[in-house]
Amino acid sequence: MREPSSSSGLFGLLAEFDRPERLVDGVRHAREAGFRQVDAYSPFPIEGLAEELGFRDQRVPWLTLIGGMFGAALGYGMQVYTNESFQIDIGGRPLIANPAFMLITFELMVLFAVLFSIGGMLALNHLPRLNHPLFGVEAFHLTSKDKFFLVILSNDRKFDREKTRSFLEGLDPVRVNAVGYSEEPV
Amino acid sequence: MAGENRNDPIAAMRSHLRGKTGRAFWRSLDELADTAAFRTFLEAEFPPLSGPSDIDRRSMLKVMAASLALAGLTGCGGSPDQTALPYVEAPEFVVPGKPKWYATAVTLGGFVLPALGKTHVGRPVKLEGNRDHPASGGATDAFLQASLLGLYDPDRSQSPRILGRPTSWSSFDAAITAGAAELDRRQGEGFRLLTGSVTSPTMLRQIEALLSRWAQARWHVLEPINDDLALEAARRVFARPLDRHLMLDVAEVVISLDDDFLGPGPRQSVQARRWSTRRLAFQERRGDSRLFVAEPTPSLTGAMAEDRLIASPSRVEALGYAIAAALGVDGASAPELADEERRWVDRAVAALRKTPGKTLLTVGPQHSAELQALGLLCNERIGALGATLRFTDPIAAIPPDGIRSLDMLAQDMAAGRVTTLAVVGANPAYTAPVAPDFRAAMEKVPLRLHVGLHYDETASLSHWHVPLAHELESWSDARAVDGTASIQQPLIRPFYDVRPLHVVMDNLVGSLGGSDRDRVQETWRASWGESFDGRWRNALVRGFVEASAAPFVASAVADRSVPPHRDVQRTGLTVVFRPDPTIWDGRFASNPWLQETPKQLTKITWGNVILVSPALAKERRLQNGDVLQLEAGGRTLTGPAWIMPGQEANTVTVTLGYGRTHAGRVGSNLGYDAFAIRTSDSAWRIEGAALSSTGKKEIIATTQAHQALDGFDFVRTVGQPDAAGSRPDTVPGPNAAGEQNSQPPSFYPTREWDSPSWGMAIDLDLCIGCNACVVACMAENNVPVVGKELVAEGRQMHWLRIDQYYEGDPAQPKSYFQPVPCMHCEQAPCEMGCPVNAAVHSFDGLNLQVYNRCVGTRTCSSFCPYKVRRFNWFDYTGDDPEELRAARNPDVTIRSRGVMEKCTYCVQRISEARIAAKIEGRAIRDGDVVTACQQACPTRAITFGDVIDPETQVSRRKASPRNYSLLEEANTRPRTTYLARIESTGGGAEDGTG
Amino acid sequence: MTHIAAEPGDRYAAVTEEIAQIPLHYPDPVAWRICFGFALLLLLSFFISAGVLFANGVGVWGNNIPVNWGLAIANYIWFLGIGHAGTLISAMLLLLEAHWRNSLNRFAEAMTLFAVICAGLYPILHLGRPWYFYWIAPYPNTMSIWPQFKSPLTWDFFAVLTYLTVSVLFWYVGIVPDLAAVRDRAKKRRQQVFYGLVSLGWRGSARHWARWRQSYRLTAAIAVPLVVSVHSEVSLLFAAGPIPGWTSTVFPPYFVLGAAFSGFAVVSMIAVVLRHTLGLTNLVGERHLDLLGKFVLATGLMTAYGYWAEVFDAFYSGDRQDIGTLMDRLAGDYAWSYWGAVVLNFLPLQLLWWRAIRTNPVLLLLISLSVTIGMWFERYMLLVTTLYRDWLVSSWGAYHPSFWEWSLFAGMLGVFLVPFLLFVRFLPVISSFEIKEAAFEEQHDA
Amino acid sequence: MPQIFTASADTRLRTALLVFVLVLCGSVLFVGGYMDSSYATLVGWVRDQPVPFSHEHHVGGLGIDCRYCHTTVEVSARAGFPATHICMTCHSELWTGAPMLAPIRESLASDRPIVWQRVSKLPDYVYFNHSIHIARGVPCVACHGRVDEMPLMARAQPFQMRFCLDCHRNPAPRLRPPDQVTRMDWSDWDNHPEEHKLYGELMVKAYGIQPSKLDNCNICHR
Repeated sequence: MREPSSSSGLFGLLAEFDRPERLVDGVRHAREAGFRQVDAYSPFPIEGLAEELGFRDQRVPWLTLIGGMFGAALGYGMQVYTNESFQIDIGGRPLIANPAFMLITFELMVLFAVLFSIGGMLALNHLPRLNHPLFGVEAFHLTSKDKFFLVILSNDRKFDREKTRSFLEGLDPVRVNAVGYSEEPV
Repeated sequence: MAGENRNDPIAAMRSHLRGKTGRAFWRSLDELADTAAFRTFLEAEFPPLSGPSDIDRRSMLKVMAASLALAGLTGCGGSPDQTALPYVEAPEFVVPGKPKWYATAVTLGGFVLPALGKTHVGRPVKLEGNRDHPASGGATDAFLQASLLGLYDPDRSQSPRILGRPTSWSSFDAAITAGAAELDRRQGEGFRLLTGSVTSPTMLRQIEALLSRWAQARWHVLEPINDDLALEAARRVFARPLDRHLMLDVAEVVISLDDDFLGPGPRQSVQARRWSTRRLAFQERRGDSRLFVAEPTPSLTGAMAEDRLIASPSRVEALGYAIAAALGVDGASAPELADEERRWVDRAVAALRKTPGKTLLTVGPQHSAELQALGLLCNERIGALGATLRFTDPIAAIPPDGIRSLDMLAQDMAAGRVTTLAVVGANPAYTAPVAPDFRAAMEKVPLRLHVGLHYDETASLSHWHVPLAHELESWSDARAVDGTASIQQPLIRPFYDVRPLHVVMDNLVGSLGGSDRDRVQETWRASWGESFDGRWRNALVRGFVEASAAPFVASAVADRSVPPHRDVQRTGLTVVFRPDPTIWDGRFASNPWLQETPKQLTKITWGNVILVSPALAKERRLQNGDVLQLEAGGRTLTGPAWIMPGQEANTVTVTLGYGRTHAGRVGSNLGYDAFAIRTSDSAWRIEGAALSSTGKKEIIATTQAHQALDGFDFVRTVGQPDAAGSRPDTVPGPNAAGEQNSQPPSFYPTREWDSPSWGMAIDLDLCIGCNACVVACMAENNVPVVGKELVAEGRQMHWLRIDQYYEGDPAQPKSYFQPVPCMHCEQAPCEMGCPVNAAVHSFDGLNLQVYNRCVGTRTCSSFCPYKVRRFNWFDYTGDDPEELRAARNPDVTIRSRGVMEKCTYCVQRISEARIAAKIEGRAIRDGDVVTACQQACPTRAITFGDVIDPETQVSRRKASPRNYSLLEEANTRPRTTYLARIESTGGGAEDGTG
Repeated sequence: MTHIAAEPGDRYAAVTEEIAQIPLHYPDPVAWRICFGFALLLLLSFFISAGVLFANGVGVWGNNIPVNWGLAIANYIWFLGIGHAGTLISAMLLLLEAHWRNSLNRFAEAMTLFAVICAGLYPILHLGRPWYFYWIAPYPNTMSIWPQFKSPLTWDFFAVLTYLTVSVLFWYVGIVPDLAAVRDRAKKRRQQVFYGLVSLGWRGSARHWARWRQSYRLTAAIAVPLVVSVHSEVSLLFAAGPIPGWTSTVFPPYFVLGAAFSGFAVVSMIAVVLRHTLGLTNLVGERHLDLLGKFVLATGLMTAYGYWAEVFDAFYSGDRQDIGTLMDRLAGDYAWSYWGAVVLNFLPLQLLWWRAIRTNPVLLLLISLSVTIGMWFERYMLLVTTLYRDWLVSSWGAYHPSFWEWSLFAGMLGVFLVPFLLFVRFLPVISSFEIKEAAFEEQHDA
Repeated sequence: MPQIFTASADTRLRTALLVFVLVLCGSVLFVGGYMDSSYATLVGWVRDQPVPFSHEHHVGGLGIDCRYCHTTVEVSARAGFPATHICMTCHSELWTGAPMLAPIRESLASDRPIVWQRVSKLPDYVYFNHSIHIARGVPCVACHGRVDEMPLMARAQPFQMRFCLDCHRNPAPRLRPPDQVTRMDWSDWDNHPEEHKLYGELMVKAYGIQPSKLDNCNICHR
């Protein structure tokens, strides 16, 4: 989901709810009302919320799988290669001793699966992101406590400052704020 | 604690599970005695801050770091590796990087131990046996191997001293010439010369010269461990003193009355070689080889005996009389015998009778002349004289007063009849008997002069001390036990400011200058005349003078009278004296290699103990290490107890050589001094001694905590020379089952080996546990010495150890030796354990340890079933003094701290042989590679070579049905295998006895 | 968590405040400083002991031939074992949707982390030439030689490395949302910047949560077999050798269960201490102690089975060497370590059959302590009783740790405590967002 | 809630991370590079010698054979440094007064060895044997380089295990007829490899050299 360019000055409109259910409803209505550039914020993951937002991204699982396969290949390949490159008789064991190689193969598979998975997650989430327009909003710090936020970005096709605000008001939020870009910490 | 209760559950459980009971084992005496050794271990290992203090304790060896520029050693390019120092003028025939061998000899008790000296650019690095020598045939012993280190001993005396203060040679020369002039006037009146036992023709020539020049002068001899009584016995029987020579290669039956002819001493290598010759023939069913021994304290000979009877010294005498009577020696009356003794005598006599002319009865040279004389008469009866027992005139010169020589000197000194005493190469202040009191008498002598290698006890009692050059850095000559003379040629120029023996001898009579070489040549020129040059060169090249062996003399019995047997009433304990098996009479006390070599039967290092019998220990509640006070003949000594299986119940054994006060930084203040209770008329045995405990404990550094075989089949035995090895009480391995060379199944692929592929076979039937191989290995492979405390902590570094096992009743067990080097397993667990490829296998079957790759995880040692790997817990070599660095073998890497090391099958010798063979464009021949241990072995128990070629010596041995591998069940496929010991004789088995 | 206010919103607030306030306004700084000072002293002892070790060589320890491994390797296994509970609790229970884990997983994982670090240090310290430890890692070098991949040590190297990395990531990814919560509560600029940085600017976007969940659960799913593999490989360090008493197929499961056992015991101890000192009694409630107690009991009984299996195997095989080793354990010089393990690991454990005792913090603490010590005895026993008497009676020996081994052990506890105390002081010790999530879901299921 | 970080903070953070990664890779590459550089291998570095002996002059110019001075190279593990007497065989006649040669004369007079600085030096745990290499036709240049072009002696090859292994694993190309081993410039041979490409392989067969064995540890380490 692309964010509006800071030149527009306005990031979007932010509706604050005090209950997760209201947020979920809000998202649903926004989607039905045809808004697409919608995002929701909550202190904890809410089952199904992302789906409401039309989130279908399966890249993280795929990355994990790729990482795992890469690690396994790396681990096994490394052991075969090194043993071939300097062939040493070790206690009469076979040069390529697959049972012995499986352990490190497994370890590296796990290692890279996790690295890819978590690395991918952070990258796809564009984290770290220290400065974000929303952080400028007075009440937004409650998103990590007990409040739930719905934002409609200014770059949404149907975005119209007044209409959208009234639409959000209609969702019975605690309040609605405009989210602007601010360069310096206030 | 684990003692019996540990095994009953086993037995019970096995009987449940296997439906058969295990046999009743006894574990080590320590466990019977509530694990005393482990407690001492505990004390030994639990000093807090063991770290730094370890360093301190090792400093005993480390302080040797005497910093001195060694003129003789700087030219060797061994100096800091960045620089190279070529010769100024390259000596002829010296090729840097290629060793040169010189034939020479070292001596023990005056007798030659023939040797080949290996030198690298003029620096001796190894002594080996001289294969050509008629007597030894290449056999060596621990003393020969270790005397190399004696050369490099940093504690050797390095300048003349007067009243203990170093002085210059010039002042000595001035004093000695003045003294000589004075003596010339007095015809040498009051001058006494005291030497050790002398066989050297040159030395004798000089002594005669001295005595003829000074008519009043007198010569005395002190050799603490001597053959005086044997000579005395010969004098009784043959009316003249004769040296006895045991023809053990001929004798098929040997009865030894407390004669340790396989034990350490000048004769060991020769007699062991002869015995092994017979044994090897017997293994091929050519004749018999039976050994009956009666002795009070275990010995190497007793350990090899087929039939060993434990008898106190007095009972040994009784047995002698009984045998004499049984053999019909006139006038010999059979004394009362216990049943056991009776049966032993019957068996022995039966055996003697079986093969007349091929039997031998030998009596320990420490026994009374009467008994030895009786022994000679017995030998006459069984036709041994001239056959299995032959005689020569005494090889060592007999001093004027013969057996009383030293006592006379002591009396004369006490009576003030001695004005000048010159002690040459002897240490009476330490080794002389306490009665008559030699030391006190010596104090009375106005001028006392000591000539020797070390500033020892006698030197400290003398006005003058004159430092001698070591045998390996000076010219001399001496005779082997068979009389064969050797010219001792120096392997290196003296690197201390010292003088050779023969120069000093002439100094005594006031003649200065001249070289020892001239003096030795003078001696031989006299006897060789014209043909001198050729024979001299030949003697130097071959290492001995051709055909110089003393001729055997026909020995006609002159006196057959048999003194009546006096049956001594035993009161209290009997003390017997024995030389120390590794430092002899103390003369090797400053030799770290020998100090760290475990005594054959006790595995004790760095000290001596009082051997007590299990029965006595039980009665007195003694444990190993309890400090005892031994009272004998009104004198006392205190030392730690050691419970000796097979020791006669009421006999305690003390060993000479320890408790020295002036033996340098290595040898001083270790153990107790047994000379302190030794008098000249009871030199070998004291009756009526008493033992009392002091309540103290002492740490004893032993390399083997547990010597009970417990019925394991580590050492296998057979009844027939060509039977498969097994113990009746253990599940026989595949080999035992008769299918030779059948390998147990394995998951791993079987590898095809090209020739050569190395392997070793060790014949337990020949190994007498003499330690020659152990010391040879240390010398060849730069094995570091770690000192008493670290040995006590189980950190000794020997690559080759000799395991000693007991089997059976602790009162009279069977004793076995098993040399254990690295097994070079084909499926080595150690290699699998190493994470960095430091332990790997080579194309020629070696199990390699790559020191420079090792990071010291020690997994290899954890996984090694044989525990033959050794770890450098500290930096053992970093601050070795210059001398000890010079003694190192340049072909072997010096191991740094933190790396594992182990037996390499002498890989440096293999490489040498391989490269030589390649350059000559031929295959490596059998015998091209001789490992250090193999070369050293006096009994040829160790064979090494290519195991692929069936024709090699080692392959032939491995083909024997007696061949088995240690811990077959571990399926490591060892390259080192053993040949089972033959327990009863083939001959005996054929006609059902024995 | 029915005792928290009925209004969900307030409930979320309460949880957040309770947890996020700890790093910002630590309840009992004095007590913390005292503990931390003590930990620093231990750490000092670590550096001194290591210094002496490096200066003189492994000889400063009591090791010898045959017992050339000692306290170092025993402790390595012990620490690594402890380090197993964290991942097991958080990963396994996460997959099992056991919400009660949320009160424990955070500090359990932290404990794992630091325990694994301690474990990882030991093998390096015990090397003869520690300055070459990196030779175990495969890297192109001028010797063109590589590590030996058939060696259990190499396996261990990779296993521990992987386990450490995975534990760190798993723990960190799990803590990020709570760091954000702390950041949002922070008032001081210093705190804001610090927590702002470490929370990576987390803002709870639904899309972020979705991806976070995917990778968090996948990691958890992979972590479980990883945990099992790691201690199995450690067990091969023994079992791969041909030494009686080691070469046994029961070792891998035996080690893994023992590891979980000791781990759960340590977690219980920490849980009891934290809930008391930080006043988290309503977050870490009786229910949690109860469940922990059950886990300790279960794994303990499995470990006990391992002891029995060992005895049975030895006699069933009837092999003299195996029976000999067993007898050395039961009645040898180090029988104290065997019986110590059996007694401490088995007898007090039986009390946990009663809920009353499981939920009694003090008793649970004591029992867990006994288990922790007992498991140390077991590691010591497995190592020493096997090595000091193996195949050849001639090479039997003895082993007694030297002062420097003990001081290093003490130091190692410092290496564990220092970072753990810092964690307790400056990071959210309990996962608040997961508790909130759980609360939300329970409310919905209801 | 006020922003904690400025918008540019993210840029700075990301740059910092990037720099960190780059430094990491960089240092790894640097260490690797250093090990191969002549700083570590000492290839081409001249060491001060008591006498500035020029192989270029003696070998290249005068055409003296290596074995004239390094006398034991064919029979011993060590090639051997020339004894002072060898120098003096000529220099007792030539340049008798040259100040450059003073140390030689001094050495002869005082009977003290000249202290040369080693150039081709292996660690003490490596046992290299010259004689077998000469016997098999491994030319001096293979390890010591074109000493006839060295005014002052310098190490020509990195004496690392890898260097030894490369040759031990594939000796054929380097082999020459043993009588040509000391020949420095044999460009006609070296420039036309195709003419003698079989020689090496034939020799390997003839001598029964098995590269598979030549990289075993005990070939060089004892």
